[in-house]
Amino acid sequence: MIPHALAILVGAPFVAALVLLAVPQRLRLVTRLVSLAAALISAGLSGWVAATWDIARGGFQLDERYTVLPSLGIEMHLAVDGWGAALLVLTGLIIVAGVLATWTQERRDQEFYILLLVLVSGVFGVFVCQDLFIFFLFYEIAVLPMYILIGIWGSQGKVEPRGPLKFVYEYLDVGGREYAAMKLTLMLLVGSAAILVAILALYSEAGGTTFDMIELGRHHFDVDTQKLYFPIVWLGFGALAGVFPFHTWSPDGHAAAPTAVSMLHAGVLMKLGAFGIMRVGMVLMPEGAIAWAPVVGGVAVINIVYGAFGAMSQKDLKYIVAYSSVSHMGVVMLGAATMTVDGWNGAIFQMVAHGVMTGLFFALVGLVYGKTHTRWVPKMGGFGRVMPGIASFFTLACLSSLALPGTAGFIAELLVFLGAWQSGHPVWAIAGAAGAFVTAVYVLRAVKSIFWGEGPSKEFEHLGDANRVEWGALVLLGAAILVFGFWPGPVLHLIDATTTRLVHDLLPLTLALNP
Amino acid sequence: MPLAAWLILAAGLFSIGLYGVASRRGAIGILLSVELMANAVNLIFIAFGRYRGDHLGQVFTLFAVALTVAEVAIGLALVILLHRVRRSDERVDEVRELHG
Amino acid sequence: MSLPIELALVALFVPAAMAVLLALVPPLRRTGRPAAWLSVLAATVSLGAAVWLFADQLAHPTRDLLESVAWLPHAGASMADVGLRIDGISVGMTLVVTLVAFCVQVFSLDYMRSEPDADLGRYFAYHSFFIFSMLMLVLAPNLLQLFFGWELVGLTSYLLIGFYFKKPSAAKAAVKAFWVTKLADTGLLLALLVLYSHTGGFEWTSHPGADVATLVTLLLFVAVVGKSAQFPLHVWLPDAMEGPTPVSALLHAATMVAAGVYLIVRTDPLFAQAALTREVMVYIGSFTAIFAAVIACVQTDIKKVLAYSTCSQLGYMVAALGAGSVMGGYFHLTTHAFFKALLFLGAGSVIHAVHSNEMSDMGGLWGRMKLTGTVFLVGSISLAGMPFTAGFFSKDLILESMLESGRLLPWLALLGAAFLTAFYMGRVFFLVFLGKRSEKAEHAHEGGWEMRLPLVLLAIPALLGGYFGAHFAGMWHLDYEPEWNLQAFAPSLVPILGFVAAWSMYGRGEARPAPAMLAPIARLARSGALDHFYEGVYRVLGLKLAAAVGFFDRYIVDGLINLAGYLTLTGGQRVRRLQSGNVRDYVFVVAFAIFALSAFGMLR
Amino acid sequence: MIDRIAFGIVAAALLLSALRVVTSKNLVHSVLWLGVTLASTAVAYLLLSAPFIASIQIMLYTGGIITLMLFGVMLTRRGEDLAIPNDTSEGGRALVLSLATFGLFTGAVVMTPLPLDAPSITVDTAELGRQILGPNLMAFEVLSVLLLAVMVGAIVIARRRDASVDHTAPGLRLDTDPSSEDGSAS
Repeated sequence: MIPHALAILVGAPFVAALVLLAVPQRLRLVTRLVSLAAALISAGLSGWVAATWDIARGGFQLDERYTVLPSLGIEMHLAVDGWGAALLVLTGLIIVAGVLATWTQERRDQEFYILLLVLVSGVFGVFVCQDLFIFFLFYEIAVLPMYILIGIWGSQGKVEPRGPLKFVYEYLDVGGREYAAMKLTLMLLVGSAAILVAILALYSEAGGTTFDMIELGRHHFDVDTQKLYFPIVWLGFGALAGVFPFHTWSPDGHAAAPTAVSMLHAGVLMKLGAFGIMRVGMVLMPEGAIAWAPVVGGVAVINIVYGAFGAMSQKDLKYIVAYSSVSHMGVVMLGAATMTVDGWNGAIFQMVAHGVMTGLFFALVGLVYGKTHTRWVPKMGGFGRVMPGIASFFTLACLSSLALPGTAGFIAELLVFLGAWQSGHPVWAIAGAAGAFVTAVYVLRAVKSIFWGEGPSKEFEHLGDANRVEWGALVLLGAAILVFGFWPGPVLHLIDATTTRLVHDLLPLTLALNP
Repeated sequence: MPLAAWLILAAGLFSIGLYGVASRRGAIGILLSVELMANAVNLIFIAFGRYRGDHLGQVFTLFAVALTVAEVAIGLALVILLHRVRRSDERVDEVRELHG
Repeated sequence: MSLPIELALVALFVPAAMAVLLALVPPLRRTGRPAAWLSVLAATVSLGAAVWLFADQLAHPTRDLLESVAWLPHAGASMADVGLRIDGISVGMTLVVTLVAFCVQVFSLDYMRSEPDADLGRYFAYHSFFIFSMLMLVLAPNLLQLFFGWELVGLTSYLLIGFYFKKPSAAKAAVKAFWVTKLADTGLLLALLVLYSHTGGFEWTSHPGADVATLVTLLLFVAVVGKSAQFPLHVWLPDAMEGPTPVSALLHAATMVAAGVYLIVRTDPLFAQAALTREVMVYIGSFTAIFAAVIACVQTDIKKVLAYSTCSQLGYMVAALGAGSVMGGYFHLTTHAFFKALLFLGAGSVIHAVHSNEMSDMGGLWGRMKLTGTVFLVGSISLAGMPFTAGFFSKDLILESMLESGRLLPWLALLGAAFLTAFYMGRVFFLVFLGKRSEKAEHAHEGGWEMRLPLVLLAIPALLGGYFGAHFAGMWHLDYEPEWNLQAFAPSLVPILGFVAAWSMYGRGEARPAPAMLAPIARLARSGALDHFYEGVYRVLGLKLAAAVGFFDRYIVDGLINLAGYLTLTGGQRVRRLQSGNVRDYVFVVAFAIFALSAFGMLR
Repeated sequence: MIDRIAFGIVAAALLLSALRVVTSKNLVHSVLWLGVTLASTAVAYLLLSAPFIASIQIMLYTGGIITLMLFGVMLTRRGEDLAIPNDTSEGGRALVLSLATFGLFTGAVVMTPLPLDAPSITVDTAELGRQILGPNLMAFEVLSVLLLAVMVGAIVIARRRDASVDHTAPGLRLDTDPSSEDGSAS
């Protein structure tokens, strides 16, 4: 038993960020080592939490309470359930890999790591915080540094003005990094505003005495209230989860963001949105969720198929991966919308699976971009000869993306589709499976045109493979994909213990509404 | 004497002050007009206090007078600063650095 | 843990461990030949375990073992296990897989000799991984694990077809194979969903009712059509010949493509409940059999002939299973694995000697490569079903069962296919081994012992495997009573006729044009109408639709978001004029506001 | 009756002098007219039985503020002549606003029932002192702090600054180094 484990887990990156403020700029190695140490402490504690979480006991464990504002019923209540534990492990993996993957970042590296660590602190906080108010606070801490991270370290792009709204594109600098940062921040903040409204509404509906989610979970909200506020929570968090049509920040944002930021953002942050929908929306307002489930599921299916086709239409490598994230977050949302054990297990597992997979993707894209200074797929070709390691890991990520058995993606999609079929929506499952096929089409096409075939052309002939530190990131994430894929049990047991109890509570409601 | 008479007198004074604030172009001119308005308000305090039959109105007025003095001091300081920075007539409608 | 389980685990995990070792230790992989020998060693151990397992199973023919551990948690319990199902059916296939895999690996030692060391290591790592994947499929106790193995062999197929990834045609073929089979595999995935929703498990022994069983089996059959290259999803198999020839022998002839047939055999309890599916299978199978056989007659690439031949033979198996003859399908699968692997390895030996796939570059090789010629002939007659070879017994059983089931048209199709099989195999043999030597064939010679040993090893079961039908049937708990009467022998005349026809046309080893009757089909085959059709679908439904979605997202969905930003900015430009910066304007606004509010308050 | 005559005289003096304050063309005249207004107000306070406030008014305003104002006026002029222009503009707009406000207030006063006669009270300045230093002590103290702050603030604002110091505020500037990481996407 480690005292204050969760507080240390959440606080370590933040403290490291403060320490970095005091480290002189020129000590580049110290900067990196401090960041890595904080990441390792948090990741290690995440692993410890997941390993010691008592599956038989279930519920919320490792309770910690710190008083903040007793008069408003706000206290820092940290505790983990199975979902939180699984997602902590994911975040730990991603941040360690993220720090390793940006080891060679040179420009204003210290500020970069400081913001990265603050952001991660927020992410950890969201997963363990059971007080709705502090939950929201952590959520914002996780979202806001992104603006500066993309605005300063992002890469530039340009979108050609076309289409019926051409004048808009001529007026705005669409595709630039400041544009991307601004769009991402604004869209997410609008979502946050909606969330805040819903949170305050729930708070006052429940008597205005506590923000504790566990307490609020015991309160039965009026059905009409639930039906009113569930869609607000859905769309509010949905903006971050990439729910159609509020996903458009994601391609531009991910394309403009630097490697580690893309990894964290697509790998973990988008999950915060889905996690929020499930935790705040579906658990606190089950009847509202059941009533809205057909809409949520339908939109999720659109996400899957639409995102896959969107990815297929892209020629910029980062855009391909970003659209594939939109598609895969659709799988998460589809799982959530099924409101079944398998669907929810699948949704959370897909968060982990997609997090690791997309983290690997963005790390690889960053490596390729760092070497070639292009993300334009038609310019590439035959890279398998000069960077076989990167090619292998890219293929692995692709296989997880198309849900090949043996990778984490398969388990997740299988469970989600099983849930969809069981929930009485076979069409969702069929469309989802079709989306998985389209994914197979575009990822393999990407592998073929980047790594296979003749080439590489003269300008890329001298390129090399990943260096030693970067290998660390790749192996970490690649191994996670395979381990979760071949032996999902340990992680899935954590998730399942929480899901089972929640769905068990849900069952009478489902029966009452759909006899 | 009805209270209404005092109040209407104060209203007149206030309106004249408002006219001055709205029409004067110089900063000091506006400041003078503001003084008129403040004076009208003080008059109302005193009048109400008188008709209530206690000293509260006078207490209020005392505080209000002190505040007005403070306001004048700051206002004049600003006018002098403005004069020094711009080296020109302190016409307030020429000072529009804050326009959108 | 009992002995059979241990043996199966050895057969399964020794190659897996070798694959992991080669994958994780790049320096070892890059040594090339040592890595190759390690892989062969693993295959040998695996084969040894499989032989022992097979012998043990023969001694206890009724044994049916199931050993599994919880795998996928669901509501505190396990919704799916992983484990080993050891009965006659899986043990027989295990032996086939490990034997052919062993032969192919040994053959590859010489055949791939000229590859760079790093590539050689990669090649053998894939091979080791293939044995593991295929045995995962074969030994699976439930459909979910079977699907697991099914997809993994698909992956190895993709990787091995694309082994020469620098060659654009190979890269294209690999991707095409993966796309087509993955499309079909969606059927298997959906079958899993349906089965689980109705029975709460992934067992093929369940009884979900006739309708559900029909739906499940139809979906399963879609996957089979893809994997076992049945019409109309057979298009990937000929292209898959871009891979190294030993790979074609192992994956695209003997084992992986037969996985579809194995799936039907394995899930026969489900198929037995679905009459409709079986009817569909009969017609698809028999059509594929004759259709592919016709195309095989006009191919000039030796591997393409064999590839279409594989389609055709798989059609036989599917048709037999559709007619309800599990024995016929499975028996033919077994014998086909041996003689087709033999034929491919023989072709590999020839290609290795002349450095070309085209039959016009061969010819007259009999004098130079007597061993290869002999075993190729053995394979050919066995494939053609000449009496008393392995192929004869299995093919005869299929024809017989088809006739017994009373389906005359499919029977005729299969009979015609049998004739064509003999014809095109005769054509290949005569063109390659007889007649005038081409320039490239002048310096042809046999390969090393690594190439010759597997040929001999495979020739034995290809010739004699048919006599063990009764043993197999006993192991598989299936009826097998070959009837040695005139009616049974009648169809055996057909291949003889086929050979005679081939002799009459190609007997002197001259590449004459195909018979006029086949000309339109030849044109059709060469034009690749089906390929063009799929390509068109891909272009329209894939690329065009994707481009439309991309445009829609970039300029409409995102356009509306940007429009919001645009309106805010331009609106702000207009509204900001209100902020004149003039103090007195503000005074007016404030005063009017106070005035309005007071007036409102008073009048209310 | 005396009351009414006195009120009439005070009211006339107040309004007329106030009008001159806002209409006079010479700033110095305006200031002086303001002095008259303030003095008249003091008389009004006397009529309202508030002699202490009246005296405060005379001392602070007519003495203090007017002096302050004149200093302000003189300090911002070169001071050759005393005819400092004090022009007006947009008088129409201001007039409408002012009349409307007057109408509004008058309406409010008319519509509200108000006492017609003042109660008779004794003038007790000592009581006023007790009120200020008793129940309103807190406000008194806060006010003294405010006055201190104003004093400091006025000095700081009007103080002559050192011209060499650059007062442009250093805002957050995003580093937009053009040489770095240009996306090749177009």
